[in-house]
Amino acid sequence: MIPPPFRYFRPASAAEAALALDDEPGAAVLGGGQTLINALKLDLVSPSLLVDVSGLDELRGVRVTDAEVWIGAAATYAELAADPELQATVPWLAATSGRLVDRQVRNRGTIAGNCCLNDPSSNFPPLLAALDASFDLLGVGGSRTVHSDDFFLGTLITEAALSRSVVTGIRVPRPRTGTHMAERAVLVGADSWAIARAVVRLDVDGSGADAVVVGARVRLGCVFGAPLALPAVEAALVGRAVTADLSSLAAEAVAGEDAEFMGDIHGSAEYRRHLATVQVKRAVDDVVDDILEGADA
Amino acid sequence: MTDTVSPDMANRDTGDGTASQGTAGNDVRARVRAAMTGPDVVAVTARVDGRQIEGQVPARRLLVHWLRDSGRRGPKVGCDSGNCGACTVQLDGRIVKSCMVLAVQADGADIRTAADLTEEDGGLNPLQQSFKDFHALQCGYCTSGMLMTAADFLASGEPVEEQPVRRALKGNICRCTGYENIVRAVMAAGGAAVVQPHGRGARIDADGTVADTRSDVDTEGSH
Amino acid sequence: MNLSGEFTAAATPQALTGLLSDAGRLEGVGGLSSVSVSGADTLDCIFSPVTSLGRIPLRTTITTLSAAPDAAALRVVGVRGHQAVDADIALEFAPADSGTTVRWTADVVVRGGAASVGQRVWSELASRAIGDVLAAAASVA
Amino acid sequence: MTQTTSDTSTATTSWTGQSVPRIEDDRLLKANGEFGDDTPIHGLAYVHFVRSPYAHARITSIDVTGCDEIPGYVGCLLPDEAATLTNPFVELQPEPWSNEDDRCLASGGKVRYAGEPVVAVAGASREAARDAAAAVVIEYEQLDVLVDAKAAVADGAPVLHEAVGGNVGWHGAWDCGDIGFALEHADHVIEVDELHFHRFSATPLENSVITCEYDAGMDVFKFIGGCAMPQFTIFMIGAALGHSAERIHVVSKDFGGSFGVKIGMYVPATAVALLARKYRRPMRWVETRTEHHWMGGHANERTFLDVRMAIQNDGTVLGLEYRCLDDIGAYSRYEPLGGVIWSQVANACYQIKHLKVDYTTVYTNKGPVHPVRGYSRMQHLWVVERMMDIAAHKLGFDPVEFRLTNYIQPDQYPYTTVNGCVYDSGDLPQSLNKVLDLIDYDKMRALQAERRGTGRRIGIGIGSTLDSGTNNFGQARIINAYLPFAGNTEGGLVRMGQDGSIYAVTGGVAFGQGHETTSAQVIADMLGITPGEVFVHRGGDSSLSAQTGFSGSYASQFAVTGIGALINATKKLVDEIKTVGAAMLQAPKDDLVLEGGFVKVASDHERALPFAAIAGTVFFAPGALPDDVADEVNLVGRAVYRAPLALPDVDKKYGNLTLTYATQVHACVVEIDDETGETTLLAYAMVDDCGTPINPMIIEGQVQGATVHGIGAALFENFGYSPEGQLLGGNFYDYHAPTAYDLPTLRYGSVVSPSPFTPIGAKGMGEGGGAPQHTVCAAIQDALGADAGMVLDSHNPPERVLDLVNGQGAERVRVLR
Repeated sequence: MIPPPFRYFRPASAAEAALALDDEPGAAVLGGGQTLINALKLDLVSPSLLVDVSGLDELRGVRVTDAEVWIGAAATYAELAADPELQATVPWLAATSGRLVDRQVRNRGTIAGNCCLNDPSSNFPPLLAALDASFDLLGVGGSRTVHSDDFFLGTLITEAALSRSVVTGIRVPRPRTGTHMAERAVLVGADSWAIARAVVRLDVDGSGADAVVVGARVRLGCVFGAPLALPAVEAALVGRAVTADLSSLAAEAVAGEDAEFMGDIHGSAEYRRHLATVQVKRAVDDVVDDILEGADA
Repeated sequence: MTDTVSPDMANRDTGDGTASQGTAGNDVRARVRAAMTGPDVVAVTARVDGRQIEGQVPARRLLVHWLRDSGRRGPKVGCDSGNCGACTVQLDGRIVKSCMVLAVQADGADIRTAADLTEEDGGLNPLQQSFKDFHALQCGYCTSGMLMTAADFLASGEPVEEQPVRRALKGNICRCTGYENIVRAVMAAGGAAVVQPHGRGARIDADGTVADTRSDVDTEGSH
Repeated sequence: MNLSGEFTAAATPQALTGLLSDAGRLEGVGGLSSVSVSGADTLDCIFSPVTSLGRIPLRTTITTLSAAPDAAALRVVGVRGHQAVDADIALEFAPADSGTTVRWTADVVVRGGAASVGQRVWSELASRAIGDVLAAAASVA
Repeated sequence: MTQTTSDTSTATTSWTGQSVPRIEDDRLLKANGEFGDDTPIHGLAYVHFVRSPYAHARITSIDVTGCDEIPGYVGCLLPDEAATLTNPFVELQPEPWSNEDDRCLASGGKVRYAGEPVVAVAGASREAARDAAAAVVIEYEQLDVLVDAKAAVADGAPVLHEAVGGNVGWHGAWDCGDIGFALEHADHVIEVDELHFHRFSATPLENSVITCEYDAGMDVFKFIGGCAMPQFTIFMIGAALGHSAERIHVVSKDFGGSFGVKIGMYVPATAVALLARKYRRPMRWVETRTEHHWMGGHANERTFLDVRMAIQNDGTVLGLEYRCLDDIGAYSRYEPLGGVIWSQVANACYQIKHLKVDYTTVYTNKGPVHPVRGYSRMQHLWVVERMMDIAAHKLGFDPVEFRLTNYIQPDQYPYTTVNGCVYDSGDLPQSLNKVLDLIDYDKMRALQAERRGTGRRIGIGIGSTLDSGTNNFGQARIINAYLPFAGNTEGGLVRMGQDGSIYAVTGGVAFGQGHETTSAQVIADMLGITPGEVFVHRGGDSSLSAQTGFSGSYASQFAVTGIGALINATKKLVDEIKTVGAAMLQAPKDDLVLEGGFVKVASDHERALPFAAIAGTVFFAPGALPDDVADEVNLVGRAVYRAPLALPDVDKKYGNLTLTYATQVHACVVEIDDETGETTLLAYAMVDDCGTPINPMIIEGQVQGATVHGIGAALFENFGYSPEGQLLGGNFYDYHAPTAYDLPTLRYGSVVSPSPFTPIGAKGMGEGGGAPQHTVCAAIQDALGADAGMVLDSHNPPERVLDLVNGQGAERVRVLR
């Protein structure tokens, strides 16, 4: 319960934070702290310096342009859940934000913190990966924007940590008309962490029964390498008419994916493999239902 | 996808896209060095339950411990992992788990703990009274955190119905009550109709005076 | 948990096994610090794998159980408070075009509080940490 | 509502039986309670234990030199030092099992479970203690690890306690009736190879906190912090330290839950005491959640083997037999008492005539078990309930009728069980009917039929259970004939202060059960005042002459023993008040009544004295009283309540082991997702019968709390271990304590069958007998049906339920006839 010793630095800007990370090799970024401080209390990690970016206004807020939605790295789940612009443009992100963990954690936990951690059971990485999101990184060498496929590098590791950069914001391309998404998870308890998670995004042309899948993004959480892309499933879906049997196609294609599952006290690897298929199938069903009911994203 | 440098980001951050240049950079590095090599003591000043409190703490001191060391018994520690919510306090108007906040992060903040919930005359506020009326506490260890969360929920304007209440309380673990009476107490405090405690009879106030309401004892319920 | 990996090093197998008694060279390996030779077959060091939550400094003892031109076996014990990690690592060296192909397998056990809270993540983390440090070490051989 | 049956003539109102809001609530609601880590102590140092990451290992070296570098380091205690300064803790089992060497730090140069404390380190601050502990270097030589009870008793298994000679910690056999004959001649026999009652605990929200001050001048250790069984704790610590019991002072204030678990706190408390004495500084250990899960005490994990039940064509269950291995983890502590405690409820709720049980206590490299809510009885009750349920399904009996047929019937009480226990009262059929109404049984059966084949199947479960209360400690002699225990008592003290105010204290140490309120209700009735006018001592204090050897809060007894002691003590005080009143009012003593804070002459209420006048005279004007009155009266009533329990026949393992038997019948409706195994509770109801209620609201609250503990255990909570002996439920991430959002509305009803054996007809209650485990398992089975998977484990997370949907366990259940 008592953290190991570390020092604390409160930068006045993201640039200062980047400098601090560069200056002190053992430094780690403190965002909302809703995982990091627990890891410290459990004596799992021992950074020499915490660089606290949680108070930086420049890392907050949601800004919408024609092309994309920019989300401040330190925007809290509660802020995102309540953000009308986010609800209007990327409703799935707002909805997920509103059911994350609990009331207190939503007031403090940040979207970039969730992503930078990249715990396989984290909510946002598969969702953002399915949305083709990119991450604005600021290091001493300058700022750059990294696509989610290049940002999430494995369990508890991201490009931000490797390059000793601060994430300043997340860019989500505005979903096109005809984008539909669904997320399915099996949770340890209600609003608790997941033991299986699948996110499915289908971009369709046409509507209702005439809809055809023109793009697909299928991502798994709770798996090695999460958020894990399932290209075979995506390939099985693209070009198909939107019909009720789409989910069976997807489920069959999951078997061809090279996914490695982890086991823990809440479920074995084999069980999680089974659940992944079920969750993909159900998420596809959700999307198909959504399309066939004519509801647009 | 190729990594791209974003002029937008660069402009917002440093004006020149690089953070390490110039005297400003040296100043930051000097401050980092100072943080690393100076004594591990940071000053914290916060308003706690309406009073200014000042302290000197090591960087790693958790807010919950700082508040407790400052004499506040409301926030409690029940887990190591941010699950139990016994340490819930209000930090600048928002409830947080004070075991997942560093004391130094609360510098300059306005904090309210459960000790601040009572009426000005020291009596129970309506939510506290409802907890008492509905037997929503047993050992009392989770109670301060529960009250902070319940108060936040009731102030939010969300519908006072069973499922929203249960969801709101999700971040607070109670190992005694099974939550049923807590849910009822919160709903009752929010004006919803709920089942009365089994055999509800009299009421005793803390000072020992008794409001005898035994006329409305629910004799149906007990057999 | 049983982990495995493979990488190619520029050095010869002899140079690679020679590292196990060369504290000076290992001191230059990312993730290793305070390296000292504490016995005929034993090295002590601080091994600090990096995660997005910060480094995990482990007080580590590396014992060489066997070292031959084509293979080596190491026993690694890392301790951090009431957490501990044990790894039995087997290395196989095969000549490659530009040096040596190193294949490793490791039987890793995480103990203490971390065994519970980290059960979902350790195998991937440990796999990466072992692969990275071996490759980094090989690069200084 | 049942009115008070208090036999005093002084009661003018009846607070007993009313749902009086709790007196203790105000301070807790205002954050003015004083829990373990709240007590301010000057000069306090903090203790941090260095714990073993290995489950079984020999300690080869300990180096504490690094601690000296840590600012604020105070000092440490090493295992060798603890071995020199303490005796091994007293063991309850006979030889050779008593040769176990259990001390406050790893004993005999070994560690036997992951998380076992090896070195105790003290620092001037929490941080200093933590940092110094981190600087300790311990080297280990690993030994083979046992995490399975069956493996532990196999030939060639590594041995945890060499001095014991094997991994069996105790063994006992019961053979009541003639199960062999019954199995041979019954119309039907069901056989199950193996059932498993899993490992979990009550995990109170406040972890253990122990503060110890050592007064060198008086040679007194004072312990502050929740202690559920104070005199037992003094007994264990006193014997370990070789210290006089009267120089060990145990104080509990507000107490954030125990549920039995904290009975084991004497182990770390001994280490804290040694540090306090060594460094002449008050020491506090604040247990972390992880530490609590490692060593705070697990419930008995039990594997039932070769279980057979004999049943007649008409549905009559004749009896059953089983062998079991009770996995107590690395140290016996309060065990092997579980080896006899289960037999308090030998019959469960049924009229069975034959029971054969072969019970073996087994050591493994897991955290030690401590008594946990439902202690040892819920395991036996669960296996009986599972077998009843499996039999009903397999033989095609209607689940409700089958239970009604076999229940002990209301007119059969007092009912003597196969092993001589006497069930005092109950009305199980009425309880069952009531609980079925609460879940809308017929409607739910219709829903079940409607959902069949949809992939979201419905199941309805019934669980019937007992909460035996007020132990006969004579049963310990069934474990070890030489133990000096018999019967049970509790103490109570009620006194009047100088101004006429009333104070009361008992040996019971409340951790949420509302003892202050229920005590005040009963005392108020006897003294003719209001409960709010009775100041009931918070927690417990061993210096207050209110404790007996069995004092404390465990084994569902306060409503009988604690209240009984207070009634007896209040009677004495009432008598003294009347003695003084008679002298002062010049009236016959038996013409006096106590009413509204006055002693009054019954025949002439104008002749009255306020309590303040009585007290003032006794305190300050004894010379104004007749000599014989002044010599006798001190306005302190101190009494014990003795439970009327005789020694059991140790050889035959026969006799009455507990005084009261509260019953609970639960019912629930589950929905199972056929593809994922996720199980959702759609409805849940409980009907309890704990005799005459003192405070129905508090009873309802206890039932609700026990219900959620059981639901948690049935669906979420699990202390699983890895093959290397690492606990995989070491925190609330991995050990999912249910939240409000995981649960359905709980519907409650009650039946009142007063106990004929207790002072006011009340029964101990609150443990709940594991009813939800029985109920949820039965509901899952009901959803699966008779020709599918069989629920043979008490823990049913989604993966297991999915396996059950796919037929798991079916092959382990056979209808032999």
